[in-house]
Amino acid sequence: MNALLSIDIPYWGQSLLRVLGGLVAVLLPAGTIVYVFLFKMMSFMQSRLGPMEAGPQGSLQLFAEVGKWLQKEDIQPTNADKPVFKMAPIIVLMSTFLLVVVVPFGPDAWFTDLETGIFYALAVSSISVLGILMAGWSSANKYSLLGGLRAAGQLIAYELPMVLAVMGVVIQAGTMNLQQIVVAQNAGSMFGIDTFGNPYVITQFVGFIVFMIAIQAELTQAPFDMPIAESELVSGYMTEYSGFRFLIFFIGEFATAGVFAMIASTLFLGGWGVPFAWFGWTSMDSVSNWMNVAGPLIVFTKMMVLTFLIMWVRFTYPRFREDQLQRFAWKILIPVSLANIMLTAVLKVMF
Amino acid sequence: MLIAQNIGFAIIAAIMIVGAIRVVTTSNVVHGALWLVVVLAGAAAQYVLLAAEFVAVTQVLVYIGAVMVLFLFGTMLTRSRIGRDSGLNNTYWKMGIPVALALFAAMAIALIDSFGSEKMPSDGSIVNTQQISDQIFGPYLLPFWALSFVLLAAVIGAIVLARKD
Amino acid sequence: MAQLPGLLKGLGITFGTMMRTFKNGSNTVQYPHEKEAPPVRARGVIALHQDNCTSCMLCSRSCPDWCIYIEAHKELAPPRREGGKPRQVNLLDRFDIDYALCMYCGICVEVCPFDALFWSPEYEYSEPNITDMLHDKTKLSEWMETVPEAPALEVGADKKKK
Amino acid sequence: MFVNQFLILAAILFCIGVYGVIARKNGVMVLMAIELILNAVNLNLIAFSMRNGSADGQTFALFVIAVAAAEVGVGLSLVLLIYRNRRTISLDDLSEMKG
Repeated sequence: MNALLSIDIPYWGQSLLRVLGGLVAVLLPAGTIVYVFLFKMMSFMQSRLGPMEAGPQGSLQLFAEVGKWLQKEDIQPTNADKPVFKMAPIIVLMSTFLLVVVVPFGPDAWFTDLETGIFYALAVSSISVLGILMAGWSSANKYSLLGGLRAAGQLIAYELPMVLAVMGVVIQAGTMNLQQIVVAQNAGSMFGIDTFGNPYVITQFVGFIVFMIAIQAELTQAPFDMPIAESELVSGYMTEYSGFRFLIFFIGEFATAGVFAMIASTLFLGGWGVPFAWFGWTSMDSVSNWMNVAGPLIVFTKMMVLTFLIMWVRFTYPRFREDQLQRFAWKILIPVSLANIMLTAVLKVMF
Repeated sequence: MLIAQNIGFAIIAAIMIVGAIRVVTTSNVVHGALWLVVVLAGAAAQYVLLAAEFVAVTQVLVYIGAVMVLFLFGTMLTRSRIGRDSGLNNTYWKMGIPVALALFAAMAIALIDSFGSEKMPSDGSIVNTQQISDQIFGPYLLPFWALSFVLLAAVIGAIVLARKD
Repeated sequence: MAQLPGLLKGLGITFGTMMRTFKNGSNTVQYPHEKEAPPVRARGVIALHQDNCTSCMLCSRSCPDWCIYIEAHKELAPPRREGGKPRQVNLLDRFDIDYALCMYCGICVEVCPFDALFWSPEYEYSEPNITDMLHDKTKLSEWMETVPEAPALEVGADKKKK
Repeated sequence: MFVNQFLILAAILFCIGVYGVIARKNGVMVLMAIELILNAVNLNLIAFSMRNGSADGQTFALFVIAVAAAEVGVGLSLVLLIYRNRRTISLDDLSEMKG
């Protein structure tokens, strides 16, 4: 195990640092996304200013909201299946925390360096479906159940194109380890020019588009927010939740948006790295140590750009009808991503 | 390190056994499915202990992410009552206990007889993902193709069966 | 694919609105700090001109929400002419409007035959306690000060009949 | 770590699964018990893969997982079909031969 920043830290210290880092890596992006995009950008796109009272420009509004939620009554429906009802939001949030574990933030600044990194990420992201189904079923409410079932159908349908879109990147990089995918992009070159490295957003553009659409659907953001459609299902599986249990769902939603954006930036935009040619690095070992500090900032910036895209789409389009939503996944996205994989594989073998 | 692994094994094994017993005794179908999730997650953890990372991740992706969601989906669509559900067991359900115990006794005797106190190779070569892919696309290519056809047939069959008309 | 130009146009509209809000500010105002003047005939609150009220109960009965409460008693007033019979007049004891119930339909103002009820554009009378939303006749009379002058009659309109 | 500890655990899970198949009437519950049995087998495969230091066991475990997914898909669609026709998923009620 490499010593972080070439300081000698004992094993338990590193573990503790990683746990704290994981908390920061989940909650900080979630808070920033909620304030910058949900509060401010959405308001500006609707020609209003959004929250302005709490703190300068309303920047402390999120804390006010959290305080409000924490002091609300914790209501549980009489007929609800109490243990399942209580577990559901925790499972959704747990999936987010498990997801952030594989995102690399720098040459040594990672939580775990799994050999099957991206595969693991796809696997744990599917755990949240369970939480949503549990929430929908245990609420003893028809709307919630319908919302949960819709969410499950949607998440299964869109997980497939997501996996397939990632497959193109994995074929091109020749590895499932996220750290090595980052290195492959930044150390690579396009047509002999290595100034920009080889971010896969260019070579895998189709995959990038499919992946972004799929994560939009995985996050149940508009236009794919059929499961929580407030005009027909009140708010789907979240209807019966209040107080801090709703807060956990809320944090889970936006933290997952941030983590998915981080994974997308790692897969397609070069992650924590800058093109290695800028500083004359050739491989992972020659990367200098300050990237451990600069890396998280670079990932954060790329994440904000991608989240801006997600939220921009969210605030622009009206929602799909349920049948359109399923047809879009099965008849357009999956064939497109399959064709992308085939093309990538053929090109990979040829060159 | 080995002690830590053994403690981890014991905890996960206990959780798995409790979960498995709850799966076959609970009186609510959805609770049964959720306990099965616990067992499957425990199995994935055991695979990690056995240095089979890829299989563990596949277990989570396929079993928890797809199969169990399908199970829950199916049960919630058909009978999703909250609370106890009578009539899940056969009238002769007590027959199952001696059968299971006898089977376990036979298997335990056989296992202890043949493996005794043999230890896992602690420095054994760890199988990595590339080896598995070499296996699948090398000697096991034909079974892999057959498996793809089985999956295709299952997909078509499931659609044909579940169609309304 | 055919929908792509429309989709991009939609994205352009939201982005354009965002940039416009950045540059020119929003279309909304930050209410407690800056206030918009309501239009002259805005339906803010209903004011009562007590002297005109004969407690005929028309407003109370026509109110869809039953939020107007009127109590009155009869008194004898001196006759108008010398030697005439003493007149009977209704004196208001209570005239309450419960603004927690009122839905601002304005039927009471329309139906009043004696010009006792008026719309005032005043709107800042929210209360922390819901029972304080019941305005009694003194409070309703205070609103009279905020009622704007009736606009001049249109050219060629009939003179108001006596 | 002993080899046997994994094998015994797998045996326990297998027997619980067998009990479930025998004792349960509900179709979905029987399918779940079959999943338990399949997982016990998988655990064995992985344990032997570790013991022998070969990738064969893991490969077969992957095959088993894929087959199990197919089995659940077909099995659940059967259960749904039965439910639609009979309004029950109790396996004992399916003994009638007429359609």
